[in-house]
Amino acid sequence: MSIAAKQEAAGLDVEKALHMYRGMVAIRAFEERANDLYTRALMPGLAHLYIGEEAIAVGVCEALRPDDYITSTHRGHGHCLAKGAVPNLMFAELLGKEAGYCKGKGGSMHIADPATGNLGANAIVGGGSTLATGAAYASKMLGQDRVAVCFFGEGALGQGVLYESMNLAQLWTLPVLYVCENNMYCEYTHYSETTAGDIPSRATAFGLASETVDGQDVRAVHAAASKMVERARRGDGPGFLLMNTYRFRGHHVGDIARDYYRSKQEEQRWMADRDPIAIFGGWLVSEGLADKGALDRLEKEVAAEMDAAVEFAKNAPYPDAQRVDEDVYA
Amino acid sequence: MSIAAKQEAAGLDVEKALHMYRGMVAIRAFEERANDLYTRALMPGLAHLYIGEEAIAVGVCEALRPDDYITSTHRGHGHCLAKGAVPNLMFAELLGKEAGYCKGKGGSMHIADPATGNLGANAIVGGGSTLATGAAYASKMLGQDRVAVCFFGEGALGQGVLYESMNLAQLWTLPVLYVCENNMYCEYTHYSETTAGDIPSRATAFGLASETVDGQDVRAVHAAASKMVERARRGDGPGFLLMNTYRFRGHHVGDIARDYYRSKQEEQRWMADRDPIAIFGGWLVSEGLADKGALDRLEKEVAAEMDAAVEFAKNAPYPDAQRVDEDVYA
Amino acid sequence: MPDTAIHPERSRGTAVREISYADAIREALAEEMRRDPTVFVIGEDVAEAGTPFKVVKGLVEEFGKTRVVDTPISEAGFTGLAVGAAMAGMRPVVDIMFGDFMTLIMDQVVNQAAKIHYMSGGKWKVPMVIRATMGATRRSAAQHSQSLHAWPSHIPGLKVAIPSTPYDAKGLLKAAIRDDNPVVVFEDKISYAKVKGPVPDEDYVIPLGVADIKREGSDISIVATSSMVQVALGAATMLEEIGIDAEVVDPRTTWPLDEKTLIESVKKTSRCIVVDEGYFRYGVTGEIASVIAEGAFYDLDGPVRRLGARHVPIPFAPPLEDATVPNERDVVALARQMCNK
Amino acid sequence: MPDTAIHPERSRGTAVREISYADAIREALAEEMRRDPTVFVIGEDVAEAGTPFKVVKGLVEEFGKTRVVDTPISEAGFTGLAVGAAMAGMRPVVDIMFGDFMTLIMDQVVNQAAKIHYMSGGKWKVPMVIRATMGATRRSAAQHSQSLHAWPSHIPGLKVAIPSTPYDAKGLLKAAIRDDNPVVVFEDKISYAKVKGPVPDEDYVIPLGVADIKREGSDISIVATSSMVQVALGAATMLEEIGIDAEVVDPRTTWPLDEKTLIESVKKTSRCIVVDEGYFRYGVTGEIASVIAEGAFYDLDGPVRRLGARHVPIPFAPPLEDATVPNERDVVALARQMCNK
Ligand SMILES: Cc1ncc(C[n+]2csc(CCOP(=O)(O)OP(=O)(O)O)c2C)c(N)n1
Ligand SMILES: Cc1ncc(C[n+]2csc(CCOP(=O)(O)OP(=O)(O)O)c2C)c(N)n1
Ligand SMILES: [Mg+2]
Ligand SMILES: [Mg+2]
Repeated sequence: MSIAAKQEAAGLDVEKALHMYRGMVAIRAFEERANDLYTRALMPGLAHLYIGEEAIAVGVCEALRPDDYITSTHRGHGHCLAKGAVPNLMFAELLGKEAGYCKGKGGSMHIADPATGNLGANAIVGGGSTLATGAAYASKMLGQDRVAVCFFGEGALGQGVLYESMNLAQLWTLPVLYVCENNMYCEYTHYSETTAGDIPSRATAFGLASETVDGQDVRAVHAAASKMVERARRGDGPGFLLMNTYRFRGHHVGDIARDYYRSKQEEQRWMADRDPIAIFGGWLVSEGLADKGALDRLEKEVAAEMDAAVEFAKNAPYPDAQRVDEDVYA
Repeated sequence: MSIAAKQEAAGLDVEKALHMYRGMVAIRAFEERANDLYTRALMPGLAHLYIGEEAIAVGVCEALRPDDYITSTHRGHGHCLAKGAVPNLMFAELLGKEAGYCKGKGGSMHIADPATGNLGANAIVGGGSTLATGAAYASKMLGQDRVAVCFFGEGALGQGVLYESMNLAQLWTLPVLYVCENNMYCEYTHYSETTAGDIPSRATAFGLASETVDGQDVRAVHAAASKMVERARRGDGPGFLLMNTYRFRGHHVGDIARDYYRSKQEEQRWMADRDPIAIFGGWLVSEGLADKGALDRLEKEVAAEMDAAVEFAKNAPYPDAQRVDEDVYA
Repeated sequence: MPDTAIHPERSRGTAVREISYADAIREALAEEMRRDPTVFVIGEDVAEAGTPFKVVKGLVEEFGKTRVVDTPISEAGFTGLAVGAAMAGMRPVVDIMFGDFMTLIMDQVVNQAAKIHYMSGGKWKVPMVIRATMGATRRSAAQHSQSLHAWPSHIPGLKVAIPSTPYDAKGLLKAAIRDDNPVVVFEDKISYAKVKGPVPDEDYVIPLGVADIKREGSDISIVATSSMVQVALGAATMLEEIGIDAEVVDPRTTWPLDEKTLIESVKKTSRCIVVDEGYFRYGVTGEIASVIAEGAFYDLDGPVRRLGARHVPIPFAPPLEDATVPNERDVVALARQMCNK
Repeated sequence: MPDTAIHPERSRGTAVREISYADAIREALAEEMRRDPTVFVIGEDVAEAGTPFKVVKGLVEEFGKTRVVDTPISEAGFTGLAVGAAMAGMRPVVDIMFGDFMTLIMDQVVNQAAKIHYMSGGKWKVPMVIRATMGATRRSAAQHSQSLHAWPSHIPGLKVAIPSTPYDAKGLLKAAIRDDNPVVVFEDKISYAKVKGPVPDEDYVIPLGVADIKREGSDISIVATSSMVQVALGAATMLEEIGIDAEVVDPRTTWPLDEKTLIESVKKTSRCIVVDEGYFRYGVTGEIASVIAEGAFYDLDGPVRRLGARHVPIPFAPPLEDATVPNERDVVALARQMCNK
C-alpha cells in the first residue's frame, strides 16, 4: 500500500498523528531557539527547557478541546504551545516585548492566554493545582463540560496543596486531570531523595482514577489522557496520570556542569533511546504512515516558522516604561 | 481465684490496666468540671471537650516514656493529662491564672509543658504535624531514642502540611507516630463531606506503616500504639494510626442545638454502647481484675482530686497586667 | 431591578432600619447572590452552621449547597480553587473563619490572585472576595485573635476593606463582590453582634477607596479603622466633655487609601492620632501616619501619633488580653496630652 | 576557641580581607556549625548544589548530608519541622530559596515559631533562623522578585535582619544563629556576588537591634536597608559633588529597631529619606518614617520622605522592572528637592 493509501485507510487518525508529530517538533524547535536566545543573552531571566518531555504536553493537549483549560509550570513552553499558543507571541514574551502574550509583564514563566484556555504558566511549584481545580469547579457550576488539566513536575508532589486540591476534586467530582511529569529531578536533586512511598497511590488514596504512562510515547500518553479527559467530561470525576519522562537538558539553560547530580551516561541513554520525537517518527515511518522525507520537510517548515517567530520577537519593541503601572487592577 | 490472686497472676499488666482506667476516668472528670466552669462563665474562651475519646490519649500515652514528645490540638486536655500534666496547673491555665502551665498566656488550646514532653496543644488544625515531625528529627539527630506522637482530628486530613510531614518522616525514617482521631465531625460537618477516598491510604501512599483501631477500646489502642512506638523507637520509621471514635458532646461547650448536623439517637447510641470507660471497666470486672467497688472508689478519689484542683485554680490570682510584655522574646 | 445607589458618604437619614453588622453582611451576600448567579460562598461550616459566628446563617436555605459550599479544613486549597473559579467565570466569596488563617493562604492570595491580572498583561481577571475576621478580646488566645490586614494591604493587586459599621459592611462587601479584582474584607468579630446601625432598604454600594468622616470635629483628627472606630467615637464623646472637639475619620479601605480626605482632616485640625487594632509595628498605622505626616506636615502642631495592638502575641488571660488592644482611655489620654488639656 | 567579639559598629580597620556577601554568609554558617553541633542547614538543593545561588556551596563536604539537608519542595513542611526540631534541642537554619515563598510558611513562622515561647509562658524556646532572599532586577518576574520583609517585621516574637554588606551579613547571621528566638534573615540576591567588603578573620557577632551609620553626613539622613544601602551610598557620592553632605544610616534589623540611632541622625541633619526595596505601601518605610517623624518632629525641616518599590507586581520586561525599584537617581532627585539644591 502506498503511504497515501495507508494514510487514507487510517483516516482521521493520521491527521491527528501528524499533528502530534508536528507539535512535538515545534516544541523542540522552539526550545532550541530559546536556548540560543538565552545563551546569546537576548533572553532575560531563566529558561527552563521542555526538551525530552514533548510527548506529554502534545499527547495530553491533543485530547483537549480549545475551550478546555490548562495550568502549566516554570517549564511551561511546551504546554502553552501544545494548547495552541503561537510562537511569535511566545518568543516576544520570552524577550519581554510589548507584543508578547503578557505584554512583556510575565516572561517565560508566566505565559497565559484566555483564548487558548491557558490559565497560565506558574512559577510557584504546585501553584497551578488549585487553579485548575477551580476552573473545573467553575465549568461544573456553569453547566459547561470543559475539562481542566493541571501539568506539574514531580517536585510538586512535595506541596501539600496538591493533596488538598485532589481531595476537593474528588469530593465534588470535578472535571480535572492532574498530570505529573516525573522527569526524575527537582532542580538538582533526584526524586527518590524527595519522594517517599509510591506516586500513584498519592492520588488513589484520595479516590482518584490513576494510570502510569510511558511519557516518551506520545501514543500512550494520548490514549491515557483521552480516556481520563472523556471520563472527566462525562462527569465521572478527576484523574491522575503519572508520566515517566526525562529532562534532556539542565534544570535551566545555565545549568551546565551537571555531573554532581546525574551522569552523562544517563543523559545519553535517554537521548539515544528514549527521544519522544524519534520514537514517534520511527513508528510513523515503520507503520508506513509517513516517509522520512515528509517528516524532514515538516521539520524544515517548522524551523522556518520558528525562525520567523524569533525574528518577529527580536524586532518587536519593549514596552514603554510608563506601562509599568497598567494592569495592576482590572 | 480472688481478685488479688488474679491481679498477682496478671502481674504488671494489671497495674498498667488500672493506671489506664484511672487515666480515662481522670480525663472524664476533668472535662466535666471544665464544662461546669465554662457554663458558669468562669472559664474564658472556648472549651472543646474530649469526652468519649479518652481511650485514645490514654492508650497511646501509656505506650510512651516521660521523655517522649506529643503534640496536641484544640481538643487537647485529654492528651495533656495522659502525658502527665497535673490537673491543678491545667485548670489554672484554663481559667487564665498566673499559676497555670503557661502563666495564663496560653489557655485551654495551648497547654504546653517541657517537663512532660508536651510540645503544646495547638489551635491551628494540623499545626502539630510538623512540630512532632521536627521533634522526632531532633531526637534522631541527637542520637536519642525519643519518639514523638502527633495527635490530630480527622479534620487535619484537610491540611496539606500533614502530607508534607508524612513524606519527610518516611524519607528520613523519623520516630514519629501520627494518630488520627476520627470522631466523625469537623465542627459541624460530617467527615464524609470533607474526606474523599480512604484515610489509611493517605498514609500508606507515603510508605508509612498504618493500622486502623477501635478508638473506644483502650486495650486495642494501647496494643497498636505500643507496636508502632516500639517500631519507631527501634529506628524503623514513622507510623499512622486511624482511631475510630466519637465526640460525645458538642464541638465546644456552647454547641448545644446539634440536630442540624447529627441526631440525638446517634449520640445516644455511642454513649450507651461505646463509652470507652464503661467498656474497659466492664472488661476489668468481667476478667476479675478489679471489682466494681474498687472502680467506684477510684472514681471518687479522682473526683476529689479534681475538685481540689478546681478550687486551686479558682483561688489562684490572675497575672498582673504588666506581665503581658514578658516572654515575647527568650 | 432598580439601579444601585452609589453612596460614597455615610448614610444620613435615608436609613430606617437598625440592623447588626452580621446581618448587614448576610444581606449583602444574599442580595449579590440573587443579583448574580456566579456569586457563591465557600468555606468551612458555611452551610447549615452558617459559620461559628452565624454570620451567613440562612443562605444555604435560599441558595442551596452548590452555592453555599462547605469545605474540608483546606484553606489554601479552597482559596486557590476560588482563584481558578474566578478566572473561569465565577465570583467566589471565600470565608476564612479566623483571620489568623490568612497565614495559610498567602500564597494563593499574594502570589496568585494578586498578580494574575498583571502577569497576564491584563488578560485574566480574578474577581473574588476573601472575607476574613479580625479582632481580639474574645479570649481566643494567640492563634485566633489577630488582625492581619496590614499584610494584604502591602501587596499590589489586592484591595482591602475593613468596615466598622453595618452600613459600611454592607456597602463595601457589595462593592467588593462586584469588583473585578481580588478584595480582602476584614470583619471585626466583636462587632458582628455588638455593633448595630442604620442600613437603608434599597440596594447601594460604597466605592472602595472613599474614607468617611464618622464625626466632625475641629481640634484633633482620630483616624480609626474597624473596631477602633467605635473606640474613637467613644473617646470623642469623653473628649467633648473636657472641651476637645475630635474628628473621627474612617478610611474604610486601607487600599485604595483615600489620602485626600485624611490629609484634609488633619490640615483642618492640625493634630492626628491613628488607631488600629493590628499589631503596632510595621502595621497599618505606620503607612497612614506617614501619608498624613507627608501631606499635612506644615499644618501639624506636633507629630502624628499612633496606637495599635501591643507588640506581643495575644495572651489568653483576660487582664493580659485587655492590655493589648487600644481602648477609649488610651485615646483620651493621648488626645489630652496632644491638646495640652 | 577565642571569645567572640561583639561589634555593634561597622568594622573599621580591623578587617584585612575583602570577601563577597555570599562568602560571608557561607563563613558564618560554617563557623557556627563548627562551634555548635546542633546547628544544621535545611532546605531545597542546599547540599551538593549549595542552592541555586551557590551561597552554601561546600558546606555539605565539611558537614555531611545529615547537617546540610536537602528537602522536597515542601516549604511549610520543612519549616515547621525546623520549629519542632528547635524546640527539641536543635538550632536549625532554614533556607527559603526565594523570599516570595515566605507566603508558604507564614503559618509555621507566625502562628507557631513566633508565638510558642509566649503561649507556653516562656517554657519552650524556638532558636531557629530562616534565611530567605529578597530583591528584584534579576528579570525573575512577579513570583521570584519580592522583598517581603515587612510581613515578619509586623509580628511580635520574630526578629528580622536585612544585612547590606558582607560584614553585616556575617555578623548578623552569627548572632541570629546564637539567638534563642526565631530570626528571619533576608539576603539580597543581587548582593551575593556583587557586593564585596572587608570582613575580619576573627569570630564576631553583631547584636540584633543596632543600626550602623554607613556614611556620616550633616545635611540629610538617608535611612536605607539591604540593597538600598548601596544605592544610598552611590547617591551620597553624587550628592557630595553638588554640595550635599548625606548621612547613610542602615538599621540592619527591622526588629528590634534601633530607634535611637535613627532619630539622632535626623535630629542632626533635620531631613530624612527612608528607602527600602519592599513594596512601598504598608511596608518598612512607613514604620521607620513614623518612628523618625515622631522622635525628631521638632527638628525636621520638612516631612520625612519615603522611597520603595512601586505599587505593582514586579514585571518581567527589563525596562518595566527597572522602573519598579528605587535607584540612585531617584534618591538624588529627592534629596536635592528636599535640600533646595
Ligand atoms: C514553591 C516553590 N518552591 C521552590 C521553587 C524553586 N524551584 C523552581 S523549579 C524547582 C524544581 C521543580 O521540580 P519539578 O516540579 O520536578 O519540575 P521540573 O523542573 O523537573 O520540570 C524548584 C525547587 C519554586 N519555584 N516554587
Ligand atoms: C487551620 C484551621 N482551620 C480552621 C480552624 C477552626 N476549627 C477549629 S476546630 C475545627 C474542626 C476540627 O475538626 P477535627 O480536626 O476533626 O478535630 P475535632 O474537633 O473533631 O477533635 C475547625 C475547623 C482551625 N482552628 N485551624
Ligand atoms: Mg522534575
Ligand atoms: Mg473530628
